[in-house]
Amino acid sequence: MKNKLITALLGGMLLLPAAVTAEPNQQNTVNIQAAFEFSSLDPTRSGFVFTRMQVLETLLNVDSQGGLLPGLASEWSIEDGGKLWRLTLRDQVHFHDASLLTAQQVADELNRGLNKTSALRGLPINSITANGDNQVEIKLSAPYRPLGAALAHYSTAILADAAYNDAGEVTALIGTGPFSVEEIAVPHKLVVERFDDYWGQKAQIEYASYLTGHRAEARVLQARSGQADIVFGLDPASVPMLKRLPTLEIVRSDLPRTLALKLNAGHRFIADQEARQALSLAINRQGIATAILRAPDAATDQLLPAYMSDWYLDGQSEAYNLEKAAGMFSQLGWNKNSEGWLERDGERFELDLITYADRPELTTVATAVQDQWKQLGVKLNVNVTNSSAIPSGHSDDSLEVALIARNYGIIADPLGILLKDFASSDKGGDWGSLNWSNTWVPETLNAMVSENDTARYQEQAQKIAAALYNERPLIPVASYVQQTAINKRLSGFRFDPYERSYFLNELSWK
Amino acid sequence: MRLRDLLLKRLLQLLAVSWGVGTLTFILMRALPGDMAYRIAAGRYGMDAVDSDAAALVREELGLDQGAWSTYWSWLGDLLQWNLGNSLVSGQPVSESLWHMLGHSLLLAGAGILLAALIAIPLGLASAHHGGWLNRILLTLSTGMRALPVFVIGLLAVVVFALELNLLPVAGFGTPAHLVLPALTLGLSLAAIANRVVHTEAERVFNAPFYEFAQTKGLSAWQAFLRHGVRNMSVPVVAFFGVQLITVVEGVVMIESLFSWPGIGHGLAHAIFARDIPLIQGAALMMGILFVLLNTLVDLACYWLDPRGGQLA
Amino acid sequence: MSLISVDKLAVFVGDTCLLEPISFTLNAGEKLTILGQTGSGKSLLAQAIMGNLPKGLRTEGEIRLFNSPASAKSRRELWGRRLSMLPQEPWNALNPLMSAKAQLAETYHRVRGDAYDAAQQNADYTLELQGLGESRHKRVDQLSGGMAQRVAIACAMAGGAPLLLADEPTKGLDVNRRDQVVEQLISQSQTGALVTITHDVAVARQTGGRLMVIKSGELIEHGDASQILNNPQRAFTRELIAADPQSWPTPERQPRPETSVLMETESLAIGRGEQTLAKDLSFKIHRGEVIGVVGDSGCGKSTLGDTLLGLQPSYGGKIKRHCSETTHRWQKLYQDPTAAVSHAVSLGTLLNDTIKRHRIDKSRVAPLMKRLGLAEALLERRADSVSGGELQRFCMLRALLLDPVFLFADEPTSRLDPITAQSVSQLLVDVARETNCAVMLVSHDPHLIEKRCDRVVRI
Amino acid sequence: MKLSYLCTSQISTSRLCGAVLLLLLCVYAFATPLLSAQDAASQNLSQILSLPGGNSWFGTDHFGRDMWVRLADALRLSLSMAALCVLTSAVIGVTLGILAATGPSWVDRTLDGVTTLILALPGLVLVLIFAAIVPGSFWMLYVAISLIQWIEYFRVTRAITQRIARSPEVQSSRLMGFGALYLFRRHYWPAIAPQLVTLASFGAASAILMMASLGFVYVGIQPPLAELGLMIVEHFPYYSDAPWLLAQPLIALALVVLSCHLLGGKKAS
Repeated sequence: MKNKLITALLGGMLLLPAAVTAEPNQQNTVNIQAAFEFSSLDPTRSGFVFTRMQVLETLLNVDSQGGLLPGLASEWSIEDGGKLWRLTLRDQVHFHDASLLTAQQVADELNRGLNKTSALRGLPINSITANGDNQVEIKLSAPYRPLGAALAHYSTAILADAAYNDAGEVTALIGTGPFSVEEIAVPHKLVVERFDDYWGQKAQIEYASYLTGHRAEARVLQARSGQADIVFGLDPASVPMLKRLPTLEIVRSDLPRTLALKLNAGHRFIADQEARQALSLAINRQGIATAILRAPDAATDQLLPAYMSDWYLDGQSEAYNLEKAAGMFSQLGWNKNSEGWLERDGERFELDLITYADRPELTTVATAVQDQWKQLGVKLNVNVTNSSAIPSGHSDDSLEVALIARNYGIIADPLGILLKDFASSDKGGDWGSLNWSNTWVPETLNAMVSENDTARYQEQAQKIAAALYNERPLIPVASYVQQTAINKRLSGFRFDPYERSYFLNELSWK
Repeated sequence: MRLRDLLLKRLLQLLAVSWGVGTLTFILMRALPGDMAYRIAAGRYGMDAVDSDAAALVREELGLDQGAWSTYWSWLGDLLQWNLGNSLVSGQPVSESLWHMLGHSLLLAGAGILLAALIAIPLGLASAHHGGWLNRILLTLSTGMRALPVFVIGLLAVVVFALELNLLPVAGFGTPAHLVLPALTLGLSLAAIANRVVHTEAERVFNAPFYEFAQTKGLSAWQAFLRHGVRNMSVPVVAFFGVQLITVVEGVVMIESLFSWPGIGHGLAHAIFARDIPLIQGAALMMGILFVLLNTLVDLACYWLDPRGGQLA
Repeated sequence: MSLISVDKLAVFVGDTCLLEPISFTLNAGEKLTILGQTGSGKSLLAQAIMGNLPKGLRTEGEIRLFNSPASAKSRRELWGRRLSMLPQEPWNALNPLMSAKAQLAETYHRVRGDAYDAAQQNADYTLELQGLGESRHKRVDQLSGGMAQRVAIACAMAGGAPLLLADEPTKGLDVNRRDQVVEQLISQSQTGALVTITHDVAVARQTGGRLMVIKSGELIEHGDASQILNNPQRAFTRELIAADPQSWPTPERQPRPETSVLMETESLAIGRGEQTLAKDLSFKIHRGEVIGVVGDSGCGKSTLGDTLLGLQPSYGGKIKRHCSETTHRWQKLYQDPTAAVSHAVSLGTLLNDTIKRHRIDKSRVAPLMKRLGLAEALLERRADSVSGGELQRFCMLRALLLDPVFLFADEPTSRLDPITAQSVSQLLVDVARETNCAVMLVSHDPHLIEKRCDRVVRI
Repeated sequence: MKLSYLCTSQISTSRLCGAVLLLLLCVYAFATPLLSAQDAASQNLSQILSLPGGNSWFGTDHFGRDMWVRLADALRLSLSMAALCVLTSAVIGVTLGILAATGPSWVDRTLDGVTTLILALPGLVLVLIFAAIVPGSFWMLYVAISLIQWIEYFRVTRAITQRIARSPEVQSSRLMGFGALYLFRRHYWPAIAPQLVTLASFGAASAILMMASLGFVYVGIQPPLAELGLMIVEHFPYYSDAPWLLAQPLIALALVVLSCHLLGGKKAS
């Protein structure tokens, strides 16, 4: 080990002259801008940036449909009725410090994650052990279907031993990806360099840099001026303007992320499912999608996207219908008062909505919903605050309505997320239902974890989708459309709907 | 003797400010709504990834259940050893991040002030000397410029120099070119006021009896300006810059936010949203200390320029 | 050879004439004094000759300097070297941030062309000669008015200019200082020519040479100084001369009837801030007595008043008041009446305030106003639109309505023109005697004190 | 320091211009809701970014809201905030300033200490923290801005009062037996009042700017409230599609601040 390090160092020194001539500059670097800061080097906290920039890799990968693909593990098998996962590691995988990937190392790394906020935390795991040089075994106390997706999550990415200090803190990012760290300045800036000993498809570009751009309008300007080559999270409002520029290509990608209103179903105004349905009917989704999101087909009243077909009700949708909604409310005893607000027993229909400003669409969509509900007679007070107010309001029941953008592909199989959102406690889930009286859905979700029959799994999923659609614990507004600007000097850009990787190693200069 | 009194007074002020600012921010931050653990978790794990689990983990790790008093006392004790604690979000020592930010902020502020001086002094002198149309044009321009908030000046500068002319980067940091627009924005907004101050002071000196006497006793116009004009003008101008320091700092907060400049203002605004209390306290403290120190520097400059001590702020 | 020749020189602003045409010629060794009241256009003459009139003013007529016609540009080159002007108020004319020596040495170095070291030595020498050797490193704020004037004169003369214009060189100076300055000017002008512009008859008398009297920009009288001063031909000149305290009629000294003691001090010490200004002051004040207070400027004359009135603590010793009158019967008159009265409302309102506050009989106002020569219409105006003399008399009116037993008058006439000063000070003394009020009169002018007071306290 | 930063000859005319401009803006801001039945928040998603003219004089924004009404709303908010802040901070500042200058020395020292403390933190930062405490609260912003602005009135009042308190006119009135109220009415207030107009004008301008700055960093204002700074940010993405949309709040902000500055005349510091 030590010898290898010395050889690597010597080799590095020999290569030094070449490295000096190739400093990162505007010509040889792909500049990436996105909204997200990384607050730490620890992958369990900020791993999303490091896997996207392809410094770190996970054991398994995910295809665009959510199916599992080999990653650092070339094969995997599920034995013992789903209670034992056996992963076989790829041969000859080098870390950036030239050391080799071993099974023991992977087991250690996964075990570390169990005590931190990795995707493995809280799963029914008994033990994670190395079996020989290239096998890792994970023993479960109960079958857990989404474990594979968890192993594809950024928080389970594999770091070299040398990345940790004695206290178990991450001090350097030494991974296995096609890029190694050239410069890192927490929380804004990460510059990576091509790693020539990569086991898979080697990169063509020399350098890539990641820079946090907090303000949406600043990111748009960066794209416009050509200062950034790839800009994620464009403000929909500026997309038409950017599209007219000859230097840019705007890529529209659908994400398994949905803009939805999280409702407190325990609130006396909206405890009736008719009330929630009426509120849903009063939202002009087409208008919002066209005028605000600038993507007419983004309008949806289903929580999960159509390509997650197990969870999508085909052909089911209900059009904007204000009169029907008003009729439903008058059935429930709500009538308009002289000021035009709905009133029942002398009480005005007034709700507080919280949302957060980090995603530019949320504020504007909230503003639009506010006005559309006003036409129905519902007074909605919009409060733009920090995203943490949502789980916090969930836990103390103070939340009434929240506008969220939920990613159902954080772990590639949506089951894991749905479990969290609808079945993590009696109340529901931080980013899912709140005080929803339905008990059948959480029970079924829990049962599906160990369901091995695909047809039955599908059938249950459809039933759950129908329940979500009819009872509206959340009111979906639109699916989230990711707009990305790419400078035309690059080719080979591909977008990962699960936002796990930027596929930088597939990019090339034109 | 006078100088020592002055420095002693400033030192006392420094101590009072350190304690006061720290305590004030502490109280204010305790008064902020929402559960602190959730906010910190949002800062740590990303805005969409925060949930009750993460918040519980944060609460346990940081001991947020402690009472306000014990947190306050331990903070005060640490402060005495110049230990500002660790950032709740990144876990890094606050003083380290502060130094990093401070460097960027000072660079921006220094460049802005330098630019303001380069613009304001020649213009102010020229308008005082020439008067007439030049003065009126500058007066109009300055008044117009002062009516624009600093972020609007920044936006306009971006539109013109970065978007339309494509000369300079829009935002970011790292190369000298990145510094130009933020510094220009700060410089312009400062110069809009400063050139009038220079103008007024120059006019005062040009019309002063001693300035006339310097010439009637035989000095040439240039000699009179260099030997009797410059120093007398600079006293109030330097004092004015002292008063304007607060504007500089406020401008820096807005400009850093607009241009993604990783300075102390940007850091502070960000820390407020993330509820990173040690960082907020550290940044506020640093600003307070910086403000007192810079004021002391201005005092010293005035003292050196004007030994009468009449102009000390 | 004539150093300066002025022919029908006049100054205009637009079409308004500020200085009527004036002509004179001055040869080497000659002295000319121009005498007139403040605001009579005298200073414009000096500026017109120098060529540094304020913007917007223009001249007519001809100025010849050293036998050649003077243009704006040519005159600038003469400044300091051939032609120099001693400014009014030297404490404003010296650079506030530079030491006396530096300002003088720079003139030697840059104007006369001395080498740097020689200029330093010359400056030391000159200052030593002027008795300023120890003050050479002081700035103007650390110098007294007289010292500043001597430095300014030295600077103005340093370039060796034969023609010197002195504009009000003694304004604001004590009598002793005034004499010193005039002497210095005379000695400097032995070889050249001196034009002195002043409102002070005493300065004109002391300077000698030729004299021109100006009234409102118009030349009244012209001739030999001693001749005009001893035998003025015009009424205005006579008034000017008569208004000089030195020429005031000496009052008949009647033995004052013995009155009771109002107040006495025992080895009183006075001071301001950390500085004790005077010690061991022991005197008695009787009712109805007029006491003069004299002393050099800054010796604590005003402080004495404030201490006696209880506005300021004493620094030792005792003050005994031998009467139990309320505090508002102990009053003060100020040097600058405009600073002592609110400008916000009319004088009538201020008067009514006083009447209401102390329930004064309104019928007393009219006779007292008449006695003080104040017109009824004056009360409708505000403090900033009446003259200094009127305002000072209004202040006297307010004070006298309160039936004062003691009135401390701190240079009450020094800001007034001489003719007004004479009448106001006479009025003050007369009215005080009539109402049996003790007056302490402060002045820097020993003649004024001599002509007005029963007794003198010297600090 | 007594400095006049503007040409003395232009003061009266420029002040008049400022007053007229401010009056016009006030009339527009406060009369529009009376004259128009339109609601500043009502949207029309099928008619966004329409050009000025016809139905809406200033066009519509990205939600199809009428800009004429919306701009009036935003101006009304800014002007009301400015007026409230000016009034509060002036009353507090002048009262405390006179107390500090004429009262016992411990009052002066205490107040001096308090101001030094508050001044050590840039005002904007303090407002930022305050605004974060209760997001979207008009009153919190008002408290925060007033908390910072009273200091200016305090310092100017204290300086003027201290100078006047030492002056012969006050000494003379005291000798004549007048009390504190009289001194305030006849001496302190007449000296402070003219400065107050200047301070109030600049204070109003800075309150408006501060509010716009908060809008710019997304703090303190909640939808659908119209606020100038927030409008500038919201409209910026459309600057090449609908430049008039960005120009409107920008010009309105500049005009209102300019009118305050002109009204303030010369600034004494």
